[in-house]
Amino acid sequence: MVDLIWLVIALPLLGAVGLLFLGKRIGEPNSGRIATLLVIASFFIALIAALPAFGGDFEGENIFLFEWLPSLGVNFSLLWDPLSAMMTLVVTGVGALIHIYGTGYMDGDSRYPRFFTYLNLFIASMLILVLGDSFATMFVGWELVGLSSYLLISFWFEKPSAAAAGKKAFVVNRIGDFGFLIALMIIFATFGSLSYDTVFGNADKLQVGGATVTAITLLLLVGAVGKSAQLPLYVWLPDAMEGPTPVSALIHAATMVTAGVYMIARSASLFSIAPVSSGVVATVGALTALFAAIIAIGQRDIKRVLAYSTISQLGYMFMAVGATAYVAGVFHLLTHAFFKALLFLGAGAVIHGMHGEQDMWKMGGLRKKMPIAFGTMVVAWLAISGIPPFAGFWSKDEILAITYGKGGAWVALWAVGLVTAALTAFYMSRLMFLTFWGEPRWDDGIEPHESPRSMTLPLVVLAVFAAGAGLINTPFRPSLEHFLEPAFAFIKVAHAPEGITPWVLAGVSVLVALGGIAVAYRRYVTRTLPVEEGERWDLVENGFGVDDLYGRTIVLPGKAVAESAAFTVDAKGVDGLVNGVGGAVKRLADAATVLQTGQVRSYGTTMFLGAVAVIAWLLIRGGAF
Amino acid sequence: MGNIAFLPIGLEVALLVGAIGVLMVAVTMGRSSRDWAVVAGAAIGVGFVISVRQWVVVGESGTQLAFGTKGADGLAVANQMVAMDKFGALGGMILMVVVGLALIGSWQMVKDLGSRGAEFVALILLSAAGMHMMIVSANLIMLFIGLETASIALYVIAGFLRNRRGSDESAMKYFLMGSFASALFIYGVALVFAATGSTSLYGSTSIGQFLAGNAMPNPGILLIGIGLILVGLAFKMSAAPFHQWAPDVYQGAGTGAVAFMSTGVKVAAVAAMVRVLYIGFFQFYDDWSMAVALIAALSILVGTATAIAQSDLKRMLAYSGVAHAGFLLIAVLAARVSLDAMWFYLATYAVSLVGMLTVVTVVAGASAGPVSIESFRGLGKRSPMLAAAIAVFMFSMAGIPGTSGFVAKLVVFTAADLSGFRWLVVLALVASVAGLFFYLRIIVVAFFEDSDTEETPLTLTGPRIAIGFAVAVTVGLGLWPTLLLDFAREALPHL
Amino acid sequence: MTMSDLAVTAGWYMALAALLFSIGAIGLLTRRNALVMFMSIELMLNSVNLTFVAVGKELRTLEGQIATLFVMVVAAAEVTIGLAIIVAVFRRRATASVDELSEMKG
Amino acid sequence: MFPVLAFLVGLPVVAAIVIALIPKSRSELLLPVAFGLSLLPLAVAGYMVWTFNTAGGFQWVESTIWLQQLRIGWTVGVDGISLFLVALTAFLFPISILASANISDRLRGYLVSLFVLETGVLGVFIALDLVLFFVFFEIVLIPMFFMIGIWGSSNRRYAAIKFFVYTAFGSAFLLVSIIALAVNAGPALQTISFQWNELAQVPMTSTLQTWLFFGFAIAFAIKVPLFPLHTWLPDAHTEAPTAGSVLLAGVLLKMGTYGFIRFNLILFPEATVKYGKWIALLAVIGIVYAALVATVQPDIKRLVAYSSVSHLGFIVLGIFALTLTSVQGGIIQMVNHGLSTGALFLLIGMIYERTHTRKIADYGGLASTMPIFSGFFLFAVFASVGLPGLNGFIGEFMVLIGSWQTFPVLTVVAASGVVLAAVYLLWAYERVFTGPPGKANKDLEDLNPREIAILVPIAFLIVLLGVYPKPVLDRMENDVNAVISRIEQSTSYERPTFDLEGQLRISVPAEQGNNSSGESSEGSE
Repeated sequence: MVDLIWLVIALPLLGAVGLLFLGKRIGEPNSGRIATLLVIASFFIALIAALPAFGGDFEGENIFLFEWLPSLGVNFSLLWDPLSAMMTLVVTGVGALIHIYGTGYMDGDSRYPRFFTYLNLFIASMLILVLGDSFATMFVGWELVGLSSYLLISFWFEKPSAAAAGKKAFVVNRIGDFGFLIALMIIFATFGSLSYDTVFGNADKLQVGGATVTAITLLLLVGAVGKSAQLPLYVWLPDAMEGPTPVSALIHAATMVTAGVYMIARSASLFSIAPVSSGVVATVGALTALFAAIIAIGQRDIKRVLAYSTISQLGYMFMAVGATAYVAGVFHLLTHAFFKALLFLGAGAVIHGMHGEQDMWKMGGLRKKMPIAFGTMVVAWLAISGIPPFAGFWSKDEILAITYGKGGAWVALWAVGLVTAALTAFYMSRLMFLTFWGEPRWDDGIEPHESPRSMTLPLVVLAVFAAGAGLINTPFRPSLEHFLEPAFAFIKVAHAPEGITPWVLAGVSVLVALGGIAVAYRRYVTRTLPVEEGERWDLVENGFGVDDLYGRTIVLPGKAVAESAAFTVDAKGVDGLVNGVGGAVKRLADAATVLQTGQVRSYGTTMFLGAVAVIAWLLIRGGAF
Repeated sequence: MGNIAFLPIGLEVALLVGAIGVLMVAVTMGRSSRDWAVVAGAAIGVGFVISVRQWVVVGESGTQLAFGTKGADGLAVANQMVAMDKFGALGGMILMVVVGLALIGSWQMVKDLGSRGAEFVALILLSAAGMHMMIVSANLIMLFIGLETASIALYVIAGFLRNRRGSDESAMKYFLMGSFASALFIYGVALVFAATGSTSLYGSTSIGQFLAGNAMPNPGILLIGIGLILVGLAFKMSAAPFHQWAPDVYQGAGTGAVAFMSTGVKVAAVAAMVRVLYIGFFQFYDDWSMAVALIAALSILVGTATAIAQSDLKRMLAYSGVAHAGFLLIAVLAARVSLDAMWFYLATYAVSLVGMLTVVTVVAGASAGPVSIESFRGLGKRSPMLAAAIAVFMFSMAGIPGTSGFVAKLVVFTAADLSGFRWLVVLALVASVAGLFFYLRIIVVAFFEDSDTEETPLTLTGPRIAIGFAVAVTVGLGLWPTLLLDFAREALPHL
Repeated sequence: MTMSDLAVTAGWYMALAALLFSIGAIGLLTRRNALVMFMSIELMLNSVNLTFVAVGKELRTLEGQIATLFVMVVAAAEVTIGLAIIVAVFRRRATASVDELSEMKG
Repeated sequence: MFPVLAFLVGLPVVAAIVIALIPKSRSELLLPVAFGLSLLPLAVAGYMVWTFNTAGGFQWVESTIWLQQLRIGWTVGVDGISLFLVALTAFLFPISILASANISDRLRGYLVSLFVLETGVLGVFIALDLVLFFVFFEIVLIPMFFMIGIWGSSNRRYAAIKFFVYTAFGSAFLLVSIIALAVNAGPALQTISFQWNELAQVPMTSTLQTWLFFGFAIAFAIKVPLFPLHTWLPDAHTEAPTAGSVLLAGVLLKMGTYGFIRFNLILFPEATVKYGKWIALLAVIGIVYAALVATVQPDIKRLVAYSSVSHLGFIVLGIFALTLTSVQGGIIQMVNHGLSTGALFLLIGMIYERTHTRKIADYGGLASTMPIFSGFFLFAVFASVGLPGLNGFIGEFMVLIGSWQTFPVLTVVAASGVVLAAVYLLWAYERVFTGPPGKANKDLEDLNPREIAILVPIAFLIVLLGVYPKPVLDRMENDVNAVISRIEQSTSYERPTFDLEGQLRISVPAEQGNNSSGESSEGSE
């Protein structure tokens, strides 16, 4: 089955291409169904192929597809190892659920088939990213998911804000890719190849902590920061919420944004010998986690809360991989995929049921109206808040424990993580309480209702995973760690501290989470803490004006520079010079005609002087003088 | 003075007989221009055949000198006056082609002139005879006579349209400046005679022999003489700064006359210059070559620059002719390593220019004086064939590949580079880019702009033949230059 | 036999000829009347003749004299044409001043 | 042996003659016949690509000396470097003819111009005689001059003359240099020769090499065009008719980059090594500068024109980086740029026919009124941006990865062009296609089958080359290697090795990490 793993990519790709051309003819429900079935098929193929790996000691296998760029030492081939298998399962699994959800959510949209074209394209691209066996193939997938993301964010392109958001996402990602690209240049210059085999196989020949590996890893980080919406390139992700909600769930929560984490985990061989870079990764992650969590508190739009929450959670993952706790990072990636997809889909169901209303202050008391959405979202809420035994607890706790366990400055990062955990619990609770508890605050004419089955079914499935997925890697039974072990076999990986410490740490984080929930409860449910109706924290809500800052410091000056380049330097300077030369020739010509007076005597004089000059020249040259 | 060989001067004789014949026919048989055409055509045809015959004879039995006598005391009374060599033969062929084309193309002007047309034709034939004399002369005095024969006829031709204002101005300017230049030339000859005791290019008492046999510690007089001869010939080819007559004369004279005037004289002057400088004064190559190079550079610059500012087509062509005189002077320098390059340039430029001027006669009238460039507006639509011909000629003069003009520049510049004049090549090529401004302008006017004027059909047979031939030669030699180059390689002067 | 042997006599003649030639040239360049300009040209040609004859005599060769004859013939031909042109101009414009003939320029 | 290349170049000539001979009364035949005839060179080119021997070297060589005393002649051949440029040329001409259905004024002359143009461009890519090359290089100007001048838009005269004079200015230096090269080689060859392979054997002083290198470089730099010699291009592109823009961007500019490889690299290796960085610097300045300028262009066609300048910078950078990867990338990028930018110009032409405006501000919301059109446009945009899976990526990626080793700093700056390309193209797309459709654009008709038929083959090739470039890379690999090896043999240049290899060679074990000589940090230093 491993030999057929290319089918995992080929099926959704086929779907994308087929629907691109035939989508309109196939029509509304069927195009969605076809797309969904293809992704489900991919999932099962991947599952079967991954079965041997569950037994453990699965080394991974390269599947050669075709020769591609020989001079870069790269073929188009796939790598099927535990890490990529796990990612494939997440992508296809969550992807399949979201496809199902999408068939309901997009019901009646005028470009329904096109939506599934793009979704299938995304799945295929993401699978190229995770399955490729070289940095080049990863880059291909990396860019292609950017394309899918662009297409899906600006799916409703008639809305100028959606179109602008899509462009912004692509461009900001490209800034990250710029770093990625330079990293690839150095990798190629160093190893003479971009394939994982060569690079990781020879990574041990590099000096530990040396300039080369540090440069490579830092530049890779730039790429990861762009794709995974970390500081300072996170600004595109909140705007990306302009896309349809299933897109937000799939791409901007569960899968694509975790590509940065995957990339760092995949490059563990390099990062593990670049302590400085790893420290930077963790620091970026921690700061992002905290920063985004703060901003999430101030949001009124339900999807934007989740967007910042995603950024924040990705920060945790960066912290983990920065701390060389790759398994923990990937573990959180996995659990986060479930609960965050669930949250988004739940939010989508709410929005769907509220006829497009996204302001939480215009919701309230939806518990009864949407019981399934409510019930499933509660699971996710508890999971992200870190309440045991839900999935988020196990993964987040492992990250915090390992970070703490590394000691030294890492403890500070742990503290940041802990504060973030409290904030996370608070803002998620705020979301839940504002949405589902309290008095209805919705506008007139809105009649909230439960969503169709196609939308609730995925919610339920995801809720199951959000609740239970944590169990695959508990301190008691670290199955995931065993599963992934071969992928990080030769790498020094950080482990959780032994003994009593983890228990204490877990207790602290649970307490902190409960504290956050409690504060939110008193504020938004019992109203025992002062709260004004429709509270507005402008500064926080605007994300501390970072967008504005970028606009004023980068976009506007950039535009000014471009304008002066185009309309002054180019038009007047460079081209002015060209036209100036032409004009000068013309003026010279006019000047030359002045000698042509029409007077025959002046002609004679010219001739005479010419003759004298010729003779004088000859005489001087001939040595007569 | 027994067996006078007629072959060396056969071409001159044919043209003279033709000229007289035309006049006789006009007097005796009537005014039909058709009759004159037959006679003139026959003369030119015979002239061409004689040139071919000369070529063959020279090929079989070598070059020879003719028309000289010796006194009883063995001193030369007069050295051989005419050289029969392939140089002169090829010059004759080119001249005959050019004259023929010019006459065919401007025959309308002959018709317009009515009874005076015969005189016009006769003058052209006489002038052509003088030009060929310049090419074949083996003696500077002979060269002077040829030059004057050609020039005096041209003065009349320039002023032939008596009833049109400007024609007289044209003739007067040409006459005064031409006479001045002739005086300078012949004074140069006199000084050379004073310095070397000879005016002959060949023979035991030639200039070359004298220079080879005598070291000249103080060559001042000789150098002045060379300089003046150079000036006289440069004037004829309208090289700067001896060019100022040309635009005014071209503009004032009837277009039909300009075709002959502007081309024939250039052919003759360049060929004569090569013979005089290389045969007569080769020992002073280092001196005169630099002078020629400087005149060439100045001509190219002045001609190109001034042409850009013109709005009259004939003036523009005159200035472009100045620039081409510069290129031809480079060809003269290049003749040291490659004479075929010089011939090629000369022949193709002359044919293109005649073709172009024939187009002008069709568009603006054969007897027109000033011809505004604007009169070509929209020609691409009105008369695509004519416009296409213009494009070919203009591209050729600009030196764009695919035309003979490019090959001409290529071979000349390669030879000039070989002779060590790289700076001149660079200058010439850059200037030829600037030259595009005015060559392209005509194409732009003709093709890119619309006009409401009626069609200008090309109905006349004469211009049709002339233009067609010129286009064929320009494109044909652009693609198969060997046709002429291989031929011209043998066209060396008698040594 | 070189120039320097003969310098004294021929040199004087040639100097005179040069002077004449210069006078002719300057006359040509300074006078407006076409007829006078034309006379200046004739003067220049005559100075050429003088040179030819003088040098020819000194060198004991007939070439100089023969050249002179040719120059005279040519000058005569030029006179014919030149006068005809001047007359034509005069008829049309009632002036022989070349300064009036400056319609074409630039 | 059958003279394949003479046949190839002769076909358009024959086509031009046939077109010229179609009687006026049957002028409705002009377009179909022209299209049919233009398929013939494509068939020949296809045959050549198919049968090309991947071992490399010049194939289908013909050599007939035509002007014995100067050894100028019909010496032609195709190697892996020129093969795909020939193919691209043959491919773009039928497309251009199809895209010219709206030409009604003097159609015959237009088609003849096109075929003459094809002759010239094909000739440039196969000529192995410097004069022959120059002839074709210049001949191309004539039909293009007419196409811009007669069938262009409002400011066409200015653009046509600027195009002609500017490029001819460069050619003047080219011709001087060619002559000087031949004259210099004269004594060694004992004849004047313009044969490329003979001239390549003759050594020359480094002073002369420098002069000639720059003489050639000026001509090619104008053609490419390199900053700051680029300003003719936006004008020419903007004013030219659609087919003119397509061919200008698609193949004409490539004559410059091709010339760099074929002549500068081969004939002046020493100067290439010495001064290549300056050319590369100009290329990189051009990448960033043109991208910036493109960003704020109000005219969509001008925007794409500047994007050409930017993209061509990558090609030149790759060429002068002198690594196998970068030069290969440069060559394949020539083909790619021809396809993707050609597609963009075709698309702009199609919309221009409907709206008669090129102003971005006049558009808006086209994606809802013209979905197929906007789909193709977005496709072309992403091909141009260098999205993987589409052809633009392969070239850019190889150029960047390969050039780092030679010019680390320049390459980093160049890589920012990748970001900027996304900015200006997507911003333009946003303004033209998204948002609510304006009144003027409400009733536009989407693409008709003919237009789709024009675009589909290009789109197909864009994907094919993007996914599976190997056949192309294989065919050029040996010849590119040969070029670089030649430079290595005749100069002190050595192609960069990989740091790790170097490290292994001087055998510094990884454990002795603190030995700083074992750690070379940045690229090729």
